[in-house]
Amino acid sequence: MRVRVLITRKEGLADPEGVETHRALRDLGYGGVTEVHFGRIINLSVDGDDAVAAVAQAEEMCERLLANPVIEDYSVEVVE
Amino acid sequence: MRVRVLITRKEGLADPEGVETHRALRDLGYGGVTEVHFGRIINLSVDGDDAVAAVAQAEEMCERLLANPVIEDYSVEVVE
Amino acid sequence: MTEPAHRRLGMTDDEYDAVVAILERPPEPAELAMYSVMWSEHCSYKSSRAWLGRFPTAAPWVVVGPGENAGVVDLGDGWLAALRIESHNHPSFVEPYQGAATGVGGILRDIFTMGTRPIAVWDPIRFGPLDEPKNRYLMKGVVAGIAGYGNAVGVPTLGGEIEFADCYSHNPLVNVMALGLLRREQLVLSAASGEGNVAVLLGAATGRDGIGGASILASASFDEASGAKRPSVQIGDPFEEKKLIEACLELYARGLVVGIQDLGAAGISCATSECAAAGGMGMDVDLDDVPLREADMTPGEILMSESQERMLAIVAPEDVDEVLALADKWEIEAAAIGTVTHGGALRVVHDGALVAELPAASLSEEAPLYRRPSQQPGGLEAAWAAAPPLPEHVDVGDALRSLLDDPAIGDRSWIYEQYDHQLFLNTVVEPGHDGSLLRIKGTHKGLAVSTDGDSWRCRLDPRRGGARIIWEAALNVAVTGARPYAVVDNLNFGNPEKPAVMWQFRETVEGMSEACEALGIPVVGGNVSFYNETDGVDIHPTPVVGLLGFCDPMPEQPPRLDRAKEGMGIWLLGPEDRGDFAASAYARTVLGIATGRPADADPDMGSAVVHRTIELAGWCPVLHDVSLGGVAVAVAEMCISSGVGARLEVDDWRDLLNESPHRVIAVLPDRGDPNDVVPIRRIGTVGGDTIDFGEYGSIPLGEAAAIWRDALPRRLG
Amino acid sequence: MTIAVVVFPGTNCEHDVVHAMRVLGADAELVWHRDDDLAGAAGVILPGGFAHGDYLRTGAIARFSPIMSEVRRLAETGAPVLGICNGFQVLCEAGLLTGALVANRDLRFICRPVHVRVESTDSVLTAAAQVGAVLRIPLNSYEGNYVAPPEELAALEAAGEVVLRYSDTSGAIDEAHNPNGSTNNIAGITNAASNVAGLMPHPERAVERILGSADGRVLLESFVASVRTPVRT
Ligand SMILES: Nc1ncnc2c1ncn2[C@@H]1O[C@H](COP(=O)(O)OP(=O)(O)O)[C@@H](O)[C@H]1O
Ligand SMILES: [Mg+2]
Repeated sequence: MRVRVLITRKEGLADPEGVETHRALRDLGYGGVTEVHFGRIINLSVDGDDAVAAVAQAEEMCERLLANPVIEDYSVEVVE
Repeated sequence: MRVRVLITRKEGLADPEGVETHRALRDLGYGGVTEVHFGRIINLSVDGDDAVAAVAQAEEMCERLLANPVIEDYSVEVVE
Repeated sequence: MTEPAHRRLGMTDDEYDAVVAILERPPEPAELAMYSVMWSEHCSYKSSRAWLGRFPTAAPWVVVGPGENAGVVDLGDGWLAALRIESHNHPSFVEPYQGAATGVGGILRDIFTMGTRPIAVWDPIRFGPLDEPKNRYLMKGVVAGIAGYGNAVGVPTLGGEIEFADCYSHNPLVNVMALGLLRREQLVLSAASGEGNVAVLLGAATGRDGIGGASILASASFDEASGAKRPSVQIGDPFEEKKLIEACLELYARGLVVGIQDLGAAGISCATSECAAAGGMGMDVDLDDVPLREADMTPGEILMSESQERMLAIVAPEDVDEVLALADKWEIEAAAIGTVTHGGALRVVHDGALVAELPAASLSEEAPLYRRPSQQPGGLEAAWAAAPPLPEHVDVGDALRSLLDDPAIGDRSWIYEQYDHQLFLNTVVEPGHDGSLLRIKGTHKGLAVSTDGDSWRCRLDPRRGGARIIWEAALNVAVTGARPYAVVDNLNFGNPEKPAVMWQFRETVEGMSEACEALGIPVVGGNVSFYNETDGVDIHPTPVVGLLGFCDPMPEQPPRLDRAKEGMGIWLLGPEDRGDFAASAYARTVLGIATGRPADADPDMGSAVVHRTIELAGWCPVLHDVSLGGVAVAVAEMCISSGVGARLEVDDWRDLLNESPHRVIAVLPDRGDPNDVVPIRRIGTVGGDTIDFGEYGSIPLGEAAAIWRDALPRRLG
Repeated sequence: MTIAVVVFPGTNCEHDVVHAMRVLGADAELVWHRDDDLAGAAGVILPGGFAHGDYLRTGAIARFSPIMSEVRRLAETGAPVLGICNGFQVLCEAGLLTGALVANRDLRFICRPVHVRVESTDSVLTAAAQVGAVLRIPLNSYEGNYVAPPEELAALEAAGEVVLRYSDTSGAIDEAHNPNGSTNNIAGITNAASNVAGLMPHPERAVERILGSADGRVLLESFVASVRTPVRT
């Protein structure tokens, strides 16, 4: 089954990439954009079809490797 | 309103982050992981509350700037 | 009842009383915040100041000594060099990538504050043993952070230094040194002169980054408690810093800057008060004009924020518009936040209300000064007495198999190939040699730099160890043909409230000072990092030096490790000592013993060897100073780089593995060194495809190379 | 002025390129990315660095700078345009060259001399070189891993528009001497009209022996020569 991990920077921490991309969008005329925040997505395909187990395992992977808990938050979603 | 843009590498094109992370996950004992693909999340806050318009605009931003159509696919989701 | 505010901010009751005495009233919250950070160990050097005065700081070529953002020395013909070193130890433990990245950003600002573009960075770093996953994670993160920031900001990293020891497992050391090159007329200082001049804040918006970082992270021990106190992690933005550098350089070029100060520890508090105090002036600051990244920040937070990539420029009122326009061109934010005033008072307004009013100078000049008790640690004599027991006979080939695999000896290219070390087209001798050598375009001048530390020797004898790192650094630049010219030091120590740590500190300063005096070189700057202690365990006393060497003219073909050729003679320049095994790589790595007493430096011999080495650099294809692993490792490194073996003939294996100071391997194409002021003797010949020690064994060149090259990759992947 | 060296915010090799041009006796001048006028330049170099911090995607934001429409216009006249490292990435993003550059195979920044073999002399970058010549030139990038969709890659190869490949010292091309995972060891390419070229290694870092290698000269000399004798199309 397929699980997706969404990783974003913690609230309040600087997001230089978001800031510069926001500037670029404004230059392109998208004045209606008020905030831009960057994150990473990691799509995982895992054996088995126990969604609960898959999510639990993905969360463990985030704690151990995929996310940096000091500066990032993560969430896990089952895709199908 | 908030819109989430997901950008991933096109199938079949090199995804070094995915490959490297897959290897690391296997080293950590997650043998059940069969595929790992990396992508970027760009969370946008935009004025107005017309979801359809917001998505259309975000898709246009992807075509013009946020994604590189040569090597990337993108999708847009309304968050709330 | 709850703890009083000043204690929560790491301030003692006595210090609080001192503040009350200065203000003649209890401080307002914002004022207390400012004193607590500015009087912290990190910003005020309250435990070290009394002893740093011991350093020799004078020389005819010193233009700016300790006290400014960077030291500056004269290179002749109107050229100056600016140098500085800083530590970012605790932040790098909290978040290795960002901690190291922001460390680079900070040291670069210290250089371009002086009026010029930084042209190179060095990174002396220390970690726990790499068999620990956490230590591997820390090292990979730190190296990636230095690369990620340094490469993107557009300043090459020309080398560094690395050590491993258990004491660094919970307290890695990340020191960064930077070098700038400028014309005399470019020099800018921080003083804010001229009543009515305007303080313009340039660069990134101010957020809650590292609130209290300086006082709390770097001025208190790192135990569980501080986990709770963690300031929010500072995120480095090399792109913002790059724009800031270009903007400042153009401001200087147009003569728009009266004085300038970078924002580092203690942010706006530090920059505004230091600028004002340096000029004997005061300043009115309006926090409502500070561009904020997060709304609803308190005055104290805005004053203490350590948001990166910010500078405070003092400009004449009539120039403000031009300054703002220039900032706009470089796409950085700029805001006039203050005015220089008479009378020395720093007044801070927020929401129209006065939130702080204090004597600007009191934040720095009236900071507490402690002469903390110091006492030699117990058990040191016992350690000195326990010299490593040496075998009768040693197979040096086998010893090399372990030594070349020591991550502190093996090939460092895993690290420096992640750093741009060529930008600006100055790099004549790149990392991987002893000292790095830079040319100064359009002249015949060259600058060499080596960063060195030796915590294992300093742990056994901080005075001798402190002296020897200066001597080693001196030889490292001498082999490029450069003469030792100036030093910056980074003193990384444990908890200064412990007499044993204070003793280590004072002994170190003494030893380093003696060596600098013998070499006739000034200390032009540095940094002290105390409280490198975790759960009561202090790190080794870890002084680190960055030594600048200068040559004019630069050798046409400077010696390199890869220039040895079949048939050339291998000579050993320096004293005949063979007894120095205390804390040697052989004793630690092969025998597993780190006791004994390191040999003392010999100032006369040391100076003679340095000077002779500089002369030899004019015509020797290879010069390599003997350090970790002794002659055996020095020769092996040369053989591996040159792709050719060697045969050594010595009459005692100890000649190959001992680490006594002041020795250099010289490869001479002909009959050797015509000069005999310094002892020099032939120890072998270049050639073949093995490194052969005669009766003391041998190792095939290919095997040696493979072990040496894989030492870091096999551990770090 | 003959050669314009474009400076984006975050560009950092501009002064090195100008220095190299001087060493080769050509004159080059810096042009700010917000300018919309190449002031009569006969050729353009987009130097290395981190335009806009490499944020979002390397080269992505730079391609919208006002100067880029001028670069495009000049390229269409057949004038020589060269992208080095980050400049190559910008040209790909701008669609002036095929493909894209992604993170190195080992996810580590690589700064070291590599060997490249000249595959074609039909470009402003290689005109003065010999096919098969092996050059030692510093690489300095995190995103130097060349990728392109299969059809475009096939077309590129078929048209002989790959001008440089990573190789060993003898010119042998294999995975062992592919520093960053680039498809087909591609280090440099040109466009169909062969007036626009891009490469990841830094030839400007290899024009003076004292810095380790002068192998970059032949490439930059090719470019300078083509600027002096433009092939208008
Ligand atoms: N160990 C030292 N040896 C010599 N000078 C030192 C030492 N530690 C600090 N200094 C000098 O004290 C001044 C203030 O240091 P610091 O507060 O770290 O500067 P900054 O505020 O720029 O970070 C600097 O000029 C520095 O060179
Ligand atoms: Mg400073």
